[in-house]
Amino acid sequence: MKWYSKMSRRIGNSLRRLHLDPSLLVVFVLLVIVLIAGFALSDRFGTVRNLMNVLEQSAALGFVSLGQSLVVLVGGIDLSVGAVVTASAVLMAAVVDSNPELMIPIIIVVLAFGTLIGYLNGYLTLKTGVHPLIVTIGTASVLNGLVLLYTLQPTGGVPFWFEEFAYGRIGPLPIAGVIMLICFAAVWYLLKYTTLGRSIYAVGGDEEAARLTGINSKRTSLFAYSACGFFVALAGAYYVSRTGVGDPRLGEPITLASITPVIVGGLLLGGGKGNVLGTLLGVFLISLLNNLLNYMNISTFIQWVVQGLIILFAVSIYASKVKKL
Amino acid sequence: MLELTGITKTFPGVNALDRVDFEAQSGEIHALLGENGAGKSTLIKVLAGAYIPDEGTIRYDGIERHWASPRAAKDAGIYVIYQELVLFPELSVAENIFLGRAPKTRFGAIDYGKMHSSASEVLNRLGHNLDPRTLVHRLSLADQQMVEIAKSLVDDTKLLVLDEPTALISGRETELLFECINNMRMSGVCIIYISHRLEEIFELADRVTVLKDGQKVDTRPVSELNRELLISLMVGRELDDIYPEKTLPPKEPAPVLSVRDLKAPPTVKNVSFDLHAGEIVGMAGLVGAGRSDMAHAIFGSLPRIDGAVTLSGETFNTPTPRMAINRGLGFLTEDRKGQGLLMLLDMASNVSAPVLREFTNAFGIDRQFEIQAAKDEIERFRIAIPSATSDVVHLSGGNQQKILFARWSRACHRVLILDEPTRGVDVGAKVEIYEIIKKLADEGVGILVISSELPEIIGLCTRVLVMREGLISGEVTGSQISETTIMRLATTSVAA
Amino acid sequence: DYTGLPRTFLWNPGFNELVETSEYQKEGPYTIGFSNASQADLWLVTFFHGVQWAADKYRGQLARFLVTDANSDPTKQVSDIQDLLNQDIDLLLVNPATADALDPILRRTMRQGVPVVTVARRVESDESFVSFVTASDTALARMSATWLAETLNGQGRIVLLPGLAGASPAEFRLQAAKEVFAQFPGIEIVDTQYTSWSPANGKQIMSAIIQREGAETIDGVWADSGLQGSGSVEAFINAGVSSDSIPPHTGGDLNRMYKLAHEHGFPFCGIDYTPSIGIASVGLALNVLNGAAVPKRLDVNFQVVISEGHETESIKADELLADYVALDRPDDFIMGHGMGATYDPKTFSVDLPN
Amino acid sequence: MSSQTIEFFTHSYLKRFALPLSMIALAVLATILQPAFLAPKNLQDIFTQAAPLGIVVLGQAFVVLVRGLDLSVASLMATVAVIATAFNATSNAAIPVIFAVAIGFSALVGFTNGILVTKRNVSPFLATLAMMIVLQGLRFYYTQGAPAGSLPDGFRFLGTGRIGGIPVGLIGFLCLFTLLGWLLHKSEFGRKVYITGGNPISATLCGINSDRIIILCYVICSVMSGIAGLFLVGFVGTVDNWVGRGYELDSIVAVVIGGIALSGGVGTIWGAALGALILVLLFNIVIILGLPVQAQLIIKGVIIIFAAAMFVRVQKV
Ligand SMILES: Nc1ncnc2c1ncn2[C@@H]1O[C@H](COP(=O)(O)OP(=O)(O)OP(=O)(O)O)[C@@H](O)[C@H]1O
Ligand SMILES: Nc1ncnc2c1ncn2[C@@H]1O[C@H](COP(=O)(O)OP(=O)(O)OP(=O)(O)O)[C@@H](O)[C@H]1O
Ligand SMILES: [Mg+2]
Ligand SMILES: [Mg+2]
Repeated sequence: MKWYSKMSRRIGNSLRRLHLDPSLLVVFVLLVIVLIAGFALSDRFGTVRNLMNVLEQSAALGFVSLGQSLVVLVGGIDLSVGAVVTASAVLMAAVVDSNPELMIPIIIVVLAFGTLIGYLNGYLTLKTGVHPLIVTIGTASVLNGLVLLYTLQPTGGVPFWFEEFAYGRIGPLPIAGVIMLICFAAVWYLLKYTTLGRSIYAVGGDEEAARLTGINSKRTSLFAYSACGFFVALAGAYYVSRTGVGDPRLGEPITLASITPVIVGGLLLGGGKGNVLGTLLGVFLISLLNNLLNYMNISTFIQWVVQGLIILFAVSIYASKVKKL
Repeated sequence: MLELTGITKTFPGVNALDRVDFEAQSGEIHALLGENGAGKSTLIKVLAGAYIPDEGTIRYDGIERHWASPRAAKDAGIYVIYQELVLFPELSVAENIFLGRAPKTRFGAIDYGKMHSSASEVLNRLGHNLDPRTLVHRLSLADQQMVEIAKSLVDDTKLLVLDEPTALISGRETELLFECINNMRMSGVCIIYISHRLEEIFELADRVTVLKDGQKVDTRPVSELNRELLISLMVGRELDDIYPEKTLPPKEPAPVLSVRDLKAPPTVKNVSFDLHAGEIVGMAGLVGAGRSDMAHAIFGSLPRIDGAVTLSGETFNTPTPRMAINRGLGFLTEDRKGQGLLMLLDMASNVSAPVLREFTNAFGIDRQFEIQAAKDEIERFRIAIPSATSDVVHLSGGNQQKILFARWSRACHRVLILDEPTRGVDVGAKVEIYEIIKKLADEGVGILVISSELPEIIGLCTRVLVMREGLISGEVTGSQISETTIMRLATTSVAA
Repeated sequence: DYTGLPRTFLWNPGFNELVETSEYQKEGPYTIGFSNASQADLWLVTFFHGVQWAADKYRGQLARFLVTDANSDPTKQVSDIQDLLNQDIDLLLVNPATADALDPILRRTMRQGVPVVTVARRVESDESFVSFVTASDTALARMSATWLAETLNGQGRIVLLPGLAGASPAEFRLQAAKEVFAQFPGIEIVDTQYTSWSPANGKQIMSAIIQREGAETIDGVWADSGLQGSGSVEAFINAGVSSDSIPPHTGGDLNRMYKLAHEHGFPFCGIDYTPSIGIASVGLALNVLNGAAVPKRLDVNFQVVISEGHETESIKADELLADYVALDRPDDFIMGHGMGATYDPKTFSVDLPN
Repeated sequence: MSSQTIEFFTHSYLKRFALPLSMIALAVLATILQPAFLAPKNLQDIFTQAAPLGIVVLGQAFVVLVRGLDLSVASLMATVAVIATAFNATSNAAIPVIFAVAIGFSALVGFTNGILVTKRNVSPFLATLAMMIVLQGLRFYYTQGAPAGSLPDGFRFLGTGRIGGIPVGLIGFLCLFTLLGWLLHKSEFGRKVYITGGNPISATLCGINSDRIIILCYVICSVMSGIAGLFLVGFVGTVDNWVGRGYELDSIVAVVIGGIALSGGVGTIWGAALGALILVLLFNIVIILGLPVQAQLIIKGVIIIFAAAMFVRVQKV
């Protein structure tokens, strides 16, 4: 234990000198380990085809985790993402089913809908002062109820061409994966090079201080929550194109799953620290791990254990704050 | 320039400001004085748009203003350096300085290159060399304060407010700061300056406004004032002698605390000293000299790589706070709110925290006993608090500090390390705290006072250790104790 | 197990075409990919064991038998299928996590020339699979509902306890049962509550209904499975209802349900949604690869278990409760597994080539 | 002086009685809507069902008080249920052994959570989420998805029995409530919990080993979950791999509704217990009113936000 702490502290110190976040390196190294293991264990893992598949498969988790990252950066958390994915998917599939010509407008409506729910989450959090964890559990419950009120079964459908969003390729590159990467790049740029982006860090770091500095912290928080809703709705649209229907139970697993890449990628619950690059690496780590475990044809149950342990390993190898006291 | 009339602001249960009038002009330094809790910071926040006043009007630049947010006031040229640092620890120095107003490239993106060079330039003007890329949480409090001050120099500021800017810095930094402030005054900026250090007021200010219990007492030119007058305006009574009389304790052969070759890098390089029962020893030094870290290392709350601490003849190499407390060593830290008080608990629980065991019987904590003990302490230290079960959040700084004195003097009878015991405490409370320190020493407690206020060290201590860059650079005793001897040891490097 | 005539096939009003599979014919040994929906409950586990058991039986024809598990998440299942395809499987056997969500990926699989056999749940469009192996939810629910209505002589207040809201088997069964009850004007449906196929939920929900309505006013309980049905029986017992006053119940699958019915003697009709469809699906899949014609829809037969003396005019027992109940097996044993008398889920294990 | 008096009333009384009052209001509402609500049988049912959740909430309260969060509670409950049945015991003599093993295992899980959170600085959210997944995997691996085995009859008594008309579950809950109430509000350890939750740095400087306190809180939470798992398996009669599913979020919601701040250091065990009771009452009311599952979800969501918001308001008064 002792050498372990010492090592990680020493690595941390040297990275700090390079202005690199050590937790980022940890995910990166784990990612490399998974890749090497993949190459060694299966001759089909390392193919371009498979890696492109993984990129395609990681799109949904990518979109949602990206949204989640923004909320986490302003010091919040969103446990309604699963419900929003579901609601936007059902909404989209239901409307388009009978009016396929409305495809493009409905995409816009769905993204607006997600943004609105995100905004509502933010608004309720700011207005009531209730912890976002609780607020979003509440909105999730309401949304799930509403969706199930509308339909208990997978419903609706989309025109075939829309499946290209989920399955289409430009050359070898999956469209969905590329869109996800573009979204990440856009958010990364926003966070790094715009005043709004820097404000997000400030608000997450210390809300009152941000206000005193002249930042409109409410508007910044609302932006983060709304943007989260936007990306989550995008994930909903992706799911519709991938499954062809609006499924009222679709989003459930992604709620907790979306937090993992965020924290593994070095963001701090509580806000103000981290980088969406880390989240992206986290998303890749989880997706590749899933893929690799599928290839190894081992029992799902063992897969769970392995996943849990790797997550723990990823976040505990580098104890993020060396306690001063 | 600025005119506040009839400003009233109440918080639940507190009337923080009561019909206060205040006025300041371009090109003047207007000092705002008052005891802790007098309402100075509240007044500042009202004029800067951070609080909306219940009543009263703000005229600024000839126009009546109703600030919607701090942003609005800032856009109008009002810049405030708040008492509690308004910094973002996870952002870099440059980003903190330029937050919300960063230089942009042609494409509207933040221009980091330009931002870093401007930040360096601003810091240089304050005589401070910091890498603008460093994350702020890696800086010492003093450096953070300098960043805070640098922020004010960037904008086109017309009204600058500084709320206790020198509480965390000392010596050379203070001088440079004063130089900057004076320059700004020359260029017509209106400056409102708050400090508990009266010397600074006389050095800097043109006029002084004194607040007391949320009401304005008076506004006068500095030239009409002297120290005694000022103090009596602030506390409403005369204070003839601030410091208690120095007495030397009977010298015992064995020190009660002895520190040998203590090393806790990077701040504490090698420290050795002795402390005897009943002694009041000062520990002086520039900010960042490593005094606080040294205290933490002795107390066991900061890991050290080498060195031995001997407490009443018992030596240990890896102490923990628990061991220190059990052997009678108490430590009152410099960060009252962050490292001292338990804001969510009542006063009695605050006092009993380090020695809960004493208050525990077979049925758990003996609440009656605990409250009784707290009552005794309230009496002993004359703490102004409604009852032993009141919250401590809303107390003034002085009373909060007294509660910590009660806690540590009750728990530890051999040695007390006091880190900045009067930081942010008003004059009235200061005097009482000096008396407490003296009384404890007379009871036989060895006391180490770490302070950045030289007058305090000089007035209080019979022996002064000076620390510089993690080393003890010297020791002065008795009549040799003076500002010049101490400052020389604190600034020049020790001969090898 | 039921050995009579293929009855649901006989009852099904639609035609069941035979699918020509010569285009999929291949030389063995084969690589088959099995994308499982989940192993989250006992039925699914038993079903999965059936698939493995059958694969073991035919292992001579198999080069590799690859398995993935989607953990009830249809979107993960899409990825799983992609991962399987990437390993060059000759045929995809899939238990879809939901009825519709896999349509696009399975259509794509078929277009790539990889035949798809779905089991337990089908997907929407016919072009997305070669054949579908199932037991009829509709027939199951119609039979049990008819039994309950006839047992009550078409008169009475009943409670419906369907499974998981939104899951297609639950919805099909509920719909079919309602069709039947609608034929009996004297039957009043007091309440319909989803139970997520959980004994605990069944018990909690029925307890609350008993409190509200009074135990004696409930004349019958239709549950689509014994998973929640057993919870309902427990709720009556807990409410102090004596054995002979427990109203008629339906619901199979779970041995505990059979045990409770056996012990307390209330009128009971259990029809297992037999997990042995998994076994049948592997056989069919090999037929596809051998180029033999297969039915578009293969309905595996189930059998009707009724407690002694409670057969009705239209619904007769294939086996009586006393003969069927497995008193020596644990409560949570799933019936109708088709793997022989020695099958024990705790110790079941096969090692398949992969 | 008078303003102080008013403040005293609005502040502490509202704070103290808001929860019980809203609970009574809920109960009155339920009775008006459906008189069967007050039937002793229904009340017995409510308490029988409330017991496992209530026990988990007691544990969760400790963790939240030290600024933590435990998402592994439900997974642990199911795992303990599986362990309990794995003995295949039929004689009641095995009950103490089963209890000891279950509690020992739970304590180990809690200890691991605590170590991860304190010594490795892992965010409680992720540490316990990963623990949830690991436990799930181990449990399924062990049972191969098919938990089997049986419980001694005594367990059914725990879950469904009554002593003098009072559900055993309720008695168990009250015992644990008293014990933990003493621990939290009267003992030295409890005071240290509040000190650590309120300001961990101050706690360290007061000689409190805050890591140890936090670890102990996780252990308490896990042990409570384990005990709750035993009660629940007794109530349901069979084990399935998902016993207690949903309790992780429900227990956190209950704790917050009950006035324990997620930022730590504030709140009482009374609040936690009342929060749990309010949640269970709410579930019972929607069921007893015969509302469909959709309405349950919607009402639950609205009430969660509303109740929590009310509490924040009251605290601010
Ligand atoms: N946010 C708040 N809520 C409640 N009371 C407050 C708040 N801010 C200040 N007060 C109270 O208002 C009074 C004035 O406080 P203020 O901070 O303005 O004093 P100050 O003169 O700046 O004191 P110091 O010298 O300690 O900084 C004090 O009694 C304080 O407790
Ligand atoms: N060489 C250094 N490397 C890194 N940090 C340093 C270094 N020197 C000083 N510091 C910073 O300064 C602090 C040491 O100052 P410390 O607080 O111990 O000094 P002090 O003399 O008590 O000053 P203060 O008046 O601020 O309390 C450390 O916490 C550290 O953050
Ligand atoms: Mg102030
Ligand atoms: Mg210091």
